[in-house]
Amino acid sequence: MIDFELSQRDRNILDQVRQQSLVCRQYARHYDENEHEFPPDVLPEAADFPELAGEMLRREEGDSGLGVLGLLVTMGEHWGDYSVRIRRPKGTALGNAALRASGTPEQREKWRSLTLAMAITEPGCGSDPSQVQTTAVLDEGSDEWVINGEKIFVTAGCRAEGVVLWATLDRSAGRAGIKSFLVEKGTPGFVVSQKEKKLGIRADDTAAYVFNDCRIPRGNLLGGKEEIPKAGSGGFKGVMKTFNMTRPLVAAIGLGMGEAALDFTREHLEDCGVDLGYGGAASGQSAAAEKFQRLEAIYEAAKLTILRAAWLADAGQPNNLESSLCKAKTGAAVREITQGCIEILGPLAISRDHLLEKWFRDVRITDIYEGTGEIQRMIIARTLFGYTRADLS
Amino acid sequence: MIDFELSQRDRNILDQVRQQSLVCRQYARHYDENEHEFPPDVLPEAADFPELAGEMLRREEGDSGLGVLGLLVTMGEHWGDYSVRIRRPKGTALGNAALRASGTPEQREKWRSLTLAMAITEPGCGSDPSQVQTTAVLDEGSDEWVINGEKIFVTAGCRAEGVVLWATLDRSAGRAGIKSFLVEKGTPGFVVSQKEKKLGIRADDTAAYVFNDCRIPRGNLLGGKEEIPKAGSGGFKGVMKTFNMTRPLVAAIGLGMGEAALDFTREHLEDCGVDLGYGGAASGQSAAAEKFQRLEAIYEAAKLTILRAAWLADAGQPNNLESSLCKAKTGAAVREITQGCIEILGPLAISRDHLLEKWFRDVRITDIYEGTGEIQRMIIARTLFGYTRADLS
Amino acid sequence: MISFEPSEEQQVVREAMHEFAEQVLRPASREADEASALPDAVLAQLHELGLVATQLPEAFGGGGEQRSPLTNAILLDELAWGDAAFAMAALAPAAFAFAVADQGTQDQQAEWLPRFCGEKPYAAALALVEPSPLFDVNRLRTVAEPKGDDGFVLSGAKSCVPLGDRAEAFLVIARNNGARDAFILPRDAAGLSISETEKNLGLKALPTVTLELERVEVPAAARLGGSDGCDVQQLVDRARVAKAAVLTGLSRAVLDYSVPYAKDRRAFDQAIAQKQAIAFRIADMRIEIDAQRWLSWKAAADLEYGRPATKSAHHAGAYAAEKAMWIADNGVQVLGGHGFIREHPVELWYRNARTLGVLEGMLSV
Amino acid sequence: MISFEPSEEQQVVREAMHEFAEQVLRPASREADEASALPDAVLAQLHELGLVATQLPEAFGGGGEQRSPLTNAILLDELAWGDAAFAMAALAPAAFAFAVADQGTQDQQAEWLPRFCGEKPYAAALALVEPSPLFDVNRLRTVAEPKGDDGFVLSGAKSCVPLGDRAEAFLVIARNNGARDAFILPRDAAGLSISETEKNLGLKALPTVTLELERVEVPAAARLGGSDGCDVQQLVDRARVAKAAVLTGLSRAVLDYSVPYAKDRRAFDQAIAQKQAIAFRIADMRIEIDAQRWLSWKAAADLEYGRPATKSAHHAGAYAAEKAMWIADNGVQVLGGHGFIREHPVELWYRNARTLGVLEGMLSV
Repeated sequence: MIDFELSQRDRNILDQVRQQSLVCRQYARHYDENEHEFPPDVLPEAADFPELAGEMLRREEGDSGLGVLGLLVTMGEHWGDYSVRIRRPKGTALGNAALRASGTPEQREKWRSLTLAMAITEPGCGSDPSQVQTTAVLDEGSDEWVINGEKIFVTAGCRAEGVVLWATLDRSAGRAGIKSFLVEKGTPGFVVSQKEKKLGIRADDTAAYVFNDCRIPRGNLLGGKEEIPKAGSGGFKGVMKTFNMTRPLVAAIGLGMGEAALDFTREHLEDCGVDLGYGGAASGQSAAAEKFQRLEAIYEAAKLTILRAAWLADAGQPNNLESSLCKAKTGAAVREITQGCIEILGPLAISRDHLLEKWFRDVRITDIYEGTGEIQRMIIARTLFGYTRADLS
Repeated sequence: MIDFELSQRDRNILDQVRQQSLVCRQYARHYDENEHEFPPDVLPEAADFPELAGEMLRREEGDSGLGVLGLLVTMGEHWGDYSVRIRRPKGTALGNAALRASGTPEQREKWRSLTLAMAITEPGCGSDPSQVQTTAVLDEGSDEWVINGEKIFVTAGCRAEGVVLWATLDRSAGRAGIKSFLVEKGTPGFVVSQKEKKLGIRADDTAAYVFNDCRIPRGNLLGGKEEIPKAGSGGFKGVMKTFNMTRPLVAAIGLGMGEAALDFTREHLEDCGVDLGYGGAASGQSAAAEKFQRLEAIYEAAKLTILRAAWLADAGQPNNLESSLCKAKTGAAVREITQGCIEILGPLAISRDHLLEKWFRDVRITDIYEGTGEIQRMIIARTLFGYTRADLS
Repeated sequence: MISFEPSEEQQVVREAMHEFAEQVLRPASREADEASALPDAVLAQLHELGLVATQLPEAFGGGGEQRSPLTNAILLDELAWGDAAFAMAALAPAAFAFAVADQGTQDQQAEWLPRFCGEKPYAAALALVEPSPLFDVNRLRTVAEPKGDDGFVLSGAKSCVPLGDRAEAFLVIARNNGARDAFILPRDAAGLSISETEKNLGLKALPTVTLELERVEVPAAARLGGSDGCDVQQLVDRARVAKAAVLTGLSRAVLDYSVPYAKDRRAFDQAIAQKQAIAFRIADMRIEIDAQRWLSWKAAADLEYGRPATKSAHHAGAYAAEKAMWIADNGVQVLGGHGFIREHPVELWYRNARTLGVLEGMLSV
Repeated sequence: MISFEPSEEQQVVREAMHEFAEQVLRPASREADEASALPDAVLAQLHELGLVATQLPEAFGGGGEQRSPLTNAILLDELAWGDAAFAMAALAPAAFAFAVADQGTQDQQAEWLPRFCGEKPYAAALALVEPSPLFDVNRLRTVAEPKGDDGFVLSGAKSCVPLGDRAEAFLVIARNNGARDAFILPRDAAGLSISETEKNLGLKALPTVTLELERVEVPAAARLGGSDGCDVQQLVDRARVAKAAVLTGLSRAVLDYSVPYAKDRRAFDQAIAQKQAIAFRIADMRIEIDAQRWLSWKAAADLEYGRPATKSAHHAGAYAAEKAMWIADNGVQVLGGHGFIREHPVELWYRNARTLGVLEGMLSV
């Protein structure tokens, strides 16, 4: 049955997330202005808030699916702040998602307590992950992989205790030669070479890595399959599959901040006595009200596309297209929403006394990481046309 | 000296054009609703209006250049109607422009009194004129060209007395093999196969031609150069050069109708008591006023880019980039302006009792003919990047 | 719970309507537009679907099915994929019938609802739009003045009234002492003059008229809901959701036509679908069609489950109007010159999108 | 006559300013933004250009050159290409000085103008913006009440006052009996409190402050233009044209950075400049930069030749604000991840474009 209303239980969970987020928000400015500091893994206020994981996992009749709820919780958390959390559980970084998706049971068991970053991008390749230049060469004598190369834009790269990185076994094999490897911090030859200074999401560290004859055990090849599949046999698709999980997540992260921007703006409009009635014609409104309502509709639209992707996953249906769709939609939506909220409120909105300008900066990453908006549109178009990579790139 | 104000003489000319246009406008709906009829070459009211050509050609100190004035006159004429004119002089169709640009002196003299259409597009090639399939084969015996092929989207193709068409001497030579030929109506083997039914500009006939072993004198090759230049030697560029003249013209045609839409909308807004003061902040306005002002600014911006291209031509400076720029800008601008005017005015605007809905339909061709917006952007981007056709297509 | 799962019945309806749209509506679309006329045969077949009657109470001859705004949104989406004017012709009477069913007095229901359940199509329409620039449903110029205790006098004008050429009754929305009310007006009411069929930019197969109300006297019983009056905003909300669904179907028609066209059409040695400028635009069409549909479903669900729907209906309607216009406009651009000629349907969708986008209150879900 | 031909002098100015922007402003831009501080050395060099003084009358120590809004638009475009915050620091005092030169009484000119013609930079600023949401120059909250015959009492607050950390005087715009007026206020006026430097999203190198005016008493002679008052809209118009010029230069900086980046950067075996999605976006940047510039020239010409300029200045300012935002946003997208890090200047331009876009009345031409 089509419905878009949450059960009371789910609403309670999200209310509690909001309560936590209001606390986190008090720290938001500090870690934005002091980007060399990491937010603590546990805030002093944590004792006041129960753990929600159990409630979330216990799904009852009438509750939404875990995927749907998870994305709503993610939105609610980021409505507070991008990086600050009441508690930051171990093992919830992007590399952990890859470990869960592609690791062998032994690997999952062994590393699940580590926070794992994900290192894909290199200085020479941005949106084209198949151009990976980092190499992994097997030293049969020592049964070790020897890694050489550079990685950039590693999210949580400083804070993480290990990294899942993409390296090629054989450059001539193209995409098929690319494998994922797990490297723990402290391994000789693995250096965090830089922490990036960024436009937004400053409390979330973004690192650059250098691997210089870095040796890791043979068992650290994620999934364990050392052979190079024939070109076009879909081996690379497995590597890419992680993205179907992370794209709606990343969209939800951005949209949570977009929602915060709308809420802030609505409050000020109401204070100014701007009528936000929805009954009349658009042209009959004040320009501020009409613009705001338009942004609100964009927000609702993006949210529904995210929920759709999550609902498909919960229902066990393929959501490759919808994952790209919600990511592309949201990446554009949050740019428009935050730019528009500032435009509506005027000079007040550019002050760092308020968080709106921070949300404007923070959300800008949404259309860039985990595949730019352009990459998502490429995936959508290929699906619509039944095209391969060779047909459209 | 930078200036954007017209001399009194030029203003007078444009005022008279407007007066004529108000008369033409009375016929606009009739020829829209009766697309099988052609507007007369001379309207009954013509006697009331002097010829303006002499005034236009006589440029005095302080007057704008002829190119600039010509485009403003074109805007003013189309502010009245796309097709109806007080007097329609012979020899003012697109093929005549090509004749003037590329014909030998003898050819220009011989055909200048004919109204010449221009036939480029074929059923299989749209925005890529180099894919011309129509052939011209020289019959050395009779000293005649034998033409075979089909042409579509020939503007004024029914009304014209002849046509300048593109045909290839040698398909294997690619763009270099393409030449322009002049074919008069009535030549055996030349058939007007169809008059298109269109969204807009319905009084302007758009024809399809079929050439079936159509024989024309050897001297009808425009410019007279029968040899095929080496690939890349710029022979095709000569053929393309006509567009640098016609693109700003076509932009001005569209924008004249866009201006009509804005004037109509402004009048109704003022009747409704909407304050169009420009002093305050955008958000402080009514939504209708703010939207209208935005469309007005888009109009002004497009107009200035057109004038810029014309001014460069008047000044004898290259305007290839600016011709594409003003065409791209205006093609998008008139879509936005007419769509937006209807949105602002609401249900009233969709009635065929008013001309706004006609302008909405008529202007839609602007971003399509004489090179789509996409083609213009390709030209602009190639210029910015210093790219050839091989680098970006 | 959040769920995008249509019921089995909704899936059946969707498939049936799609087939009908493809086999009946699409083939008749161009000719009806060129003739500016609604073919009787099409109208009869639309009536046979029983879209209105099945959702009216059994007591009045209807099918007695629970009315479902969600199902109606789904079916309008499909019908409009075939042709938006036909879809609107099918559901325009619903704006009258559903309003009476939802908000009419017992007497009003007994008098009017059976007429919609007959074998022949019964035409009736909501008359909301007015022929003034900047029309705003919140600032109506049509006025109802009480006339003693036993009636009202209606004055004003209404335009874009669908099926007005044949409608036997109109539900006229008017200002009544600061609030808004709806009044049932038979076609032959004294003082009511009905124009020739309006000539519009698009939706040309849907006959619309202008009503001039010159001190039209109606009895108190003509006021929808009787002495309590009715909730006009609810009619507007339902109409907006219906409009959003129609625009979604129209948008989808453009996409479905653009995809094979772009794959077939070649330029610069490739299919134009292989050019990012075209491919990404078509991807954006797909994105915005989903967005439109989920917004209309959200608002329909709010109506279906009796939640406040004014805001969600506003969003759905406004968003669909903007995006359908964008999609149709870009459909024309994808086809280039072929988008401008009437051999292809895209120019028709372009006109329909702009037309429907500025209309209000012609349908219901 | 329509002409886009800059005078020889304007061409010389343009080239000189471009060189200055390239050699002095651009290299100092990032550090000043990170430090949120205007480097004294840069300010001194900007002052040496004499942009304000040369355009003030000789009688008051100025260069006596005819003021040219067109030339000022051209030079602001170039300076802002180097760095918008520096460009604004250079021309912010002009908003005070030019206003006094144009609309001040003889006494006001004699008192204030010589200060702008000295060897050291003299800081003064227009105080127009107010710290309320939906700030509108037509609905000021700062009020001037007449106090007997000999003065006014000013109450209210002003924010985003440029160079306010060091300005020795402010030209405060206030409502005065329904109309608007400007009042000259020395920094040490009783009742005037000046905040710490504001922390803003962008233009961080430009120090701005908030002024709190708590019943600040000023003599009648402080009213710009004396008993006639002044035309505040003209100050706003001049500021809008200046803002449009700055946004044009900022937009051009983004384009000039994006072009070589897109040619160098490779993905899927090609330079990203060879992808239509990137190439066409960059073409659109070029289109909209021309559009911005001609609109600002048009408005500047209206001011220069004494024609009504409120409409053209509104268009120039509003259009540039929208398009510069779009261009900077797309500059970030062209660079992808590199657009998000502070190693490249594009994120700075993104912040500056959004910041400047919502500001009013900080500059003059």
